[in-house]
Amino acid sequence: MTATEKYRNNFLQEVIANVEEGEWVRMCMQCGVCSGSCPLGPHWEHPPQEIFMMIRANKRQEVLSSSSMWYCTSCYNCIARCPRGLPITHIMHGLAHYGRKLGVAPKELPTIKFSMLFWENLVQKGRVNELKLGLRLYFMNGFMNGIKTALKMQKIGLGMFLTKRMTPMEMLGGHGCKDAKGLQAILKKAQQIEDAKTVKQG
Amino acid sequence: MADKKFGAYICKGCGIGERLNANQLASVATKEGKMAFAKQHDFLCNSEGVAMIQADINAGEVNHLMIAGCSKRAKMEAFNFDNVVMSRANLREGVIWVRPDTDEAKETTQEMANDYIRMACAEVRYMNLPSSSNEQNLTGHLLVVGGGITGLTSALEAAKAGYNVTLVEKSDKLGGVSGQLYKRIPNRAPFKDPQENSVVDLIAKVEANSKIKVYLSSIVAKTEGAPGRFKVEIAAESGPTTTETIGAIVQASGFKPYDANQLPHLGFGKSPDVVDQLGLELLAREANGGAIKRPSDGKEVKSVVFVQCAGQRGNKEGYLPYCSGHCCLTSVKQAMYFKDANPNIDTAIIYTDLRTPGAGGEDFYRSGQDKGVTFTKGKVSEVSPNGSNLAVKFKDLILDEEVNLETDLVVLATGMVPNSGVDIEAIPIAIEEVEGEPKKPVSDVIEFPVKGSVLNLDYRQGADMPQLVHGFTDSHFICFPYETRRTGIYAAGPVRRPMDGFQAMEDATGATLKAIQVIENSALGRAAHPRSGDLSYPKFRKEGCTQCKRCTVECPFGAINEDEKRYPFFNEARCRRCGICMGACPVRVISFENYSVETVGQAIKAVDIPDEFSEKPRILVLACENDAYPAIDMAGMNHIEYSAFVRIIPVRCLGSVNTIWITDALNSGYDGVMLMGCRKDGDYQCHFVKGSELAHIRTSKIDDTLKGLNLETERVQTLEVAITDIQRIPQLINEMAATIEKIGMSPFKF
Amino acid sequence: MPRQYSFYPGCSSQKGASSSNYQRSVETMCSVLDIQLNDIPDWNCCSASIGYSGGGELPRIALSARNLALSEQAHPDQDVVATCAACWLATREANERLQHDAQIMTETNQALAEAGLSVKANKKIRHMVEVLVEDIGYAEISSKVKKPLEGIKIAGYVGCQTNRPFGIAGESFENPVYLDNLIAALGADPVKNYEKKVSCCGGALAFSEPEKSQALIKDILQAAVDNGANMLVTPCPVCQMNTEVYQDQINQTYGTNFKIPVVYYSTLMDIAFGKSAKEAALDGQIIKAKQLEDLASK
Amino acid sequence: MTTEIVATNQTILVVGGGISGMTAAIEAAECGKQVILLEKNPSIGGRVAQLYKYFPKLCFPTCGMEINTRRIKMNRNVRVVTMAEVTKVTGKKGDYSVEINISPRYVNENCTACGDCSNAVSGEFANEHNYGLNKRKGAYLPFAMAYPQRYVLDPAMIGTDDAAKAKEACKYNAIDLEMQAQTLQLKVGAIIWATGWQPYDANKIRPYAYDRNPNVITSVELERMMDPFGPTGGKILRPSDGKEAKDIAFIQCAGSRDHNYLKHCSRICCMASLKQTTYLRERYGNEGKATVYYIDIRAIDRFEDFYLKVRKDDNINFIKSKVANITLDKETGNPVLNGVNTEGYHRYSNPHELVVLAVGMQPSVDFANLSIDISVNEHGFIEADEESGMFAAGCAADALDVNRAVQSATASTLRAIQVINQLSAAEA
Repeated sequence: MTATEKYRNNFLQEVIANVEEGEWVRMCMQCGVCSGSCPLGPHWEHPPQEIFMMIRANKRQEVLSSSSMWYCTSCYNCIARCPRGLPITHIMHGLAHYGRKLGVAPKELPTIKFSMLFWENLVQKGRVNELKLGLRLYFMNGFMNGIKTALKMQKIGLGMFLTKRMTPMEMLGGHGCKDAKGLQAILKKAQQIEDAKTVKQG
Repeated sequence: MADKKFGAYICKGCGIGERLNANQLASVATKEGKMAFAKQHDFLCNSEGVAMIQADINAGEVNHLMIAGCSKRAKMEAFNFDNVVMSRANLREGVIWVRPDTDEAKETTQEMANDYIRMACAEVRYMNLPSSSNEQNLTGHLLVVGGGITGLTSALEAAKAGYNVTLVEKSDKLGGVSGQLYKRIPNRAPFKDPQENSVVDLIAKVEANSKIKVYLSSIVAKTEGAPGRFKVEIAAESGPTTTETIGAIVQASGFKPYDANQLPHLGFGKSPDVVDQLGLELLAREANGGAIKRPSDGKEVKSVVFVQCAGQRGNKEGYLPYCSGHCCLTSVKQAMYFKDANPNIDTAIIYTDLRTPGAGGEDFYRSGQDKGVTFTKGKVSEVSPNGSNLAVKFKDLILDEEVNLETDLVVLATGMVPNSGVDIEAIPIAIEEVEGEPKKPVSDVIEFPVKGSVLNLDYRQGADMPQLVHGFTDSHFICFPYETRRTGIYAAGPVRRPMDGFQAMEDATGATLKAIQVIENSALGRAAHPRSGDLSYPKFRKEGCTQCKRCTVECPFGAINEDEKRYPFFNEARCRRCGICMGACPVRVISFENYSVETVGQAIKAVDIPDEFSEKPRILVLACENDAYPAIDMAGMNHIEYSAFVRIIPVRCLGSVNTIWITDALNSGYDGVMLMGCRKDGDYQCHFVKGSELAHIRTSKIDDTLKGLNLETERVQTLEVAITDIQRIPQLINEMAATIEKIGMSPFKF
Repeated sequence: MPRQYSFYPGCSSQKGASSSNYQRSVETMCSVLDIQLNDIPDWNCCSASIGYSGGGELPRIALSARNLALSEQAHPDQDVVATCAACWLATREANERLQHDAQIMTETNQALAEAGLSVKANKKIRHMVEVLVEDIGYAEISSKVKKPLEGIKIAGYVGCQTNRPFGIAGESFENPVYLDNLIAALGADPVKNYEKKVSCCGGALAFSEPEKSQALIKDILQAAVDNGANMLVTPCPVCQMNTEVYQDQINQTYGTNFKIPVVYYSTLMDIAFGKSAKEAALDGQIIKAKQLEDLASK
Repeated sequence: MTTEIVATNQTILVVGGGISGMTAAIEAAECGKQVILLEKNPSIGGRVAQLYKYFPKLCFPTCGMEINTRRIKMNRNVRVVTMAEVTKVTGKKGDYSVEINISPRYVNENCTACGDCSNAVSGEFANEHNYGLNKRKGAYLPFAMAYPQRYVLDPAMIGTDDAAKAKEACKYNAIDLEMQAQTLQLKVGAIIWATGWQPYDANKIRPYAYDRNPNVITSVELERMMDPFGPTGGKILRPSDGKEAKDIAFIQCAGSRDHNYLKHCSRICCMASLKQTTYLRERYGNEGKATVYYIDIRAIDRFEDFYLKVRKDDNINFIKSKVANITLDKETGNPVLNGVNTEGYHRYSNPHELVVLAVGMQPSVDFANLSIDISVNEHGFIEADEESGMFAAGCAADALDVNRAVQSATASTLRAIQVINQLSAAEA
């Protein structure tokens, strides 16, 4: 980034326009209570308050490609404690989504994959199919890893089967909404509206 | 006043009657104390007891009262009689509450009480009712020096209260620095946007007000006299001078902006696009709500960086060590100038601590963020021209990295430098007589106006008010912000302490109240704070005076001038009645009618001194009535015991202690003397500023006297105590008693 | 006349799904408390708090909006009740955005129109616990107790999403006490000031970041054991699953030997109400709640 | 017995007997004006009477208090009415009618403060002067410097044997158990509201566990602990085990600058904590250790000197961070502070022996809920109003330090006097 771009509001403006609850980013006063309250905080390369500062410093690439937001467990501690009332959880989800959408989010992050699987899974039938989701999750890092994970998870899987909290019937069809088509139409439309609002960059 | 009629009233309430032999006290009062009568009462402070005393006064039975009972700090309202003088013997907090209720203690406790009766009787015998100096006259007229927002406010507020005002402004127009602002920090909810600059209306109101007379392009060339009767010479640049009689003065001489040329590393002077906050106000006024253009090439500013604490909050050479308080809010306001005109302009404020205190401050900060101003915690090391732009080098303390950024314009948040006039402590006025020449009064020696002076006071101690720290003429007292060391002259606004315009207006209003107050009180001969209402003032015997100048030099309030014959000239209304001059006088010619070398000296002598072999030493304590004495009182209230051999006398200020009292005490057989005053260093707590310090200096010389008398130096101690030393003072007393026991009784007992 | 609510079961409560046991125990509980839950017809997934990678703001709101629309059609006068914390939270968040943001309301209805639906978002979205605490009350609950859970020490693990950002009315984020009160109302002994009461179990990240999440889960279990708890009780399917099913793996990783049952409040209540182990869905426990089974068989 | 109070539209009413109210009252009286000073507590002095030291001089509030009380005692223009509260104000600038309620003190002006009643009774009650950190007798003098120097009977004691014993013990017929609450109507020309502030209720700041961890205390409580006549005899003792605390954490903005609690900055807390860090050196010399967790250190104007002085002390550390939460180390009973130092992102989990919450300033009176026509901003502070004859002094106007509160009080005095003078000018 050139000296003339530093601390310019371009990226902040972009975040305000395109990211869920993005307009709140400017209100952060760098107290760090969010960073201190995050259960997976120690795994964050850049904690929320720092991400807000980076946005204001115009560090577009570093922010959107950061793995940090993907460690949000949605525990809402940050929201509960933020003295300025920033909806931090949502901003993190929003930044994650935006980075993924622009294709700059880190590719190999398990949570991104899982999150995508989850979404696709629900879009398909309108309801989540836990077994398929689970299995696809195990195999998302390739077949061998999948077997490993599956074996590792075998005991749990067994337990779930035995307590009827997971059933092989799910493999054949399983649950879903009757009007999955209608749901998909709704989601398609919603997506269109959102895309139309997105301010193109660069 | 008619001839003195002495009467004693002895209260037997609160256990005094049970613990002490009241009849004995009464006979001490009449026989030794020379009281015409001594009435005993079971409950003197109740309405019936007070009525009895008042009846005696009305009947002309008594006009000099000795009341024995509780401390003089207790029941003040009850024992508050007009046109009489009164002394009080402290038998409750001072005797029975600090002594054990045992048979062995009975004798010494009674002796203690008897002595306090003797002392109070002696004191009242030598007291007189303060008589008027006939110096007072009422001049309900204020002088306001300075026509900035502070002076304008002071003038208007005084006029609103019905007083006439003369306002002197050295420049050719009113408004001062505030007048140059485009807009102001808001002082009303919701504290969201910059506020219209109301100084214009203020000026209009002042000019329209018939009670206010304005002198432009003029200075105060000479100020002599005292509250209620200042004579002030106002000199116009154009030549003519006018003299006005003034009651009190508000010094609103304001500040000048710090000279940013001292900050070349921040680019000032190197590029016209580096401005200070006042410079930006100018650009904003030119833009008048439109696009702000940068000085160098008139290009519309698209990005601006504010550098906080520029040349401030540092011990670097040439830096101001303090924080100017308003600059954070001012930068938020100025960033809004840009954002309100065009939200796409990039505005960054680089700060180390964002100081926007209070309700309004925090709201305004939040509003700044809401408008998209970027706040960055960082330290700027360099600003330098880079082509047509400016390069700002700083460390971002949050992102923990060195940053180089380019911007169109840089605003340096520099500080305030007070216009306090001359530093009288730095340049003491030399008035030592030249060989052969006749002695001259100060005013003949000094050329008025004194270069750089604001007030040009014709005062023995210098032409302006003493400064406190960093050149500000602030009060040192947290609970008394307007206590300047020149009675009747009150500093207000940034000359007193760094502050923004609205604080300055508040400050001006407060200072104006104090000015009005001093006018009202000096007209009645009443003292100003802290001895508010005291009618006594120094009387001095010219015949005895050796013109040693100690009183004129040592008065903390510059109250005493020297007349044409070099004799001290006491200005009643400038005097704070502390008695420091009385303590200073080596020939003891200065006294107050109700507080004198005699009233205390005789009380000291009145104490009954047992002989050398009685094993009953006597220790004299002279205690500051403002801090030490209340502490001793509270020791009593908490029933903390101390030696029965101590005799305590409250004094107005330790500085009023004349060393003769100490030598007399030693000569008359006291075994020890303790002087208890307030803290005296830079954080002094002496209500008369220098009293405690001076007392320490004076008594430091007492050692020679002691050696001369062949006495151990331990026998005299000068101590710093605080009003909270409720446990420590009894300890100190008991330690002194132990010391006496160790070194033995004084040989000077007759 | 039973209390009626429009019910949003959520994916994991379906037959053969991970919290089907929760669903069963709730049904039993409701029969005792005379609560009638009317399923939202053809409800869909809410995308919980993990769908955000694929789904943006509006699509995610649209998901919940569809459920609300269907609820408004089928049970116009009934508040929506969810048993799953994530379902409740997602639906309530959507509801509030719709209520407070006119633009989102219009856009959402544009989307819903594709399936001939429209939403008003004019009803409360409530967690089953709110129904118990606010509509029923502890007093009535304890009045239904037939077998007090005497001598059982229970750590009330509230977790995150039933507690933040909305929480149960009158409770604090840092130390909510409604589970403790409920436990006490059933005659059991709640762990006072259970340190990990509102700590995060990793939520959905238990799948994608097992090691990191299990570290959190370990602390939650450890604190309960240290406080002498015989079991945990929770109002959230994700909390329940995470704290129960990974105990073996945690024991392997950390050399601990946790084997502490984690039950739903509804299961707990059913047993206290004198219902059978089956009705209370105790058979759904991977780690058997022995004390409760014994009590049930008495 | 009923209180007789003379007041006219030439009278200035000052509500609140803290440093601001005392200043406003005495400054007006020393200008020759008639003043009534109302105080809801049994004695004047307010919050400053509960402070150990002032910043930045580290001098003692009782020192200035002594001067001010003396000025009031000697000045017949001031009438002090304690245990009194304003319930209603009607009328306009220059002509207000005020309704005040006076609670019974059960001790009349015969009291000599001899203390016999206190010695006679045994029942004890929470000592409000020490924020409830210890107990006091049911018949008591609130504190040694208390003015009026007159004892009080705790209303909860009335009707008990103790009450009878107290009456029995008083030789001066000063105890009147029949005393009733009374309502008075006053006519005044101007009103100065000096109702001051109260510490924000730390129980509401749940993440800091004040309600659960005894070793988390408030800044105002620490002031009382430092008083040699306070609840701990001047020692800094941990409530949990009575051990001396030598490693103390100070948490800034505890309840301030936070939309969950008080949105405004309380201004004094930074300086108050800086002041309190010096208490450690005062008590423990080199063994004391303080850590200040802050967002911004707001040591404005000349206070900067004090900040720099404290900064120089190696035993005092500063961490830019709003502490996330406080957990408990069960072995030591130490509170553990968790959070992130945002200057470069450093996580911490720091145990300290004691935590002091620098609690915020909340206006004492909720004017919004009084039937008084006065404009108050969203933070509860009174807004200036040109048209009104009612003025705010001190912390009723904004969060202010003592020095600024006194300035504000002095300014409001002039405004009140203007009303009175304009009135008499018009009547003349």
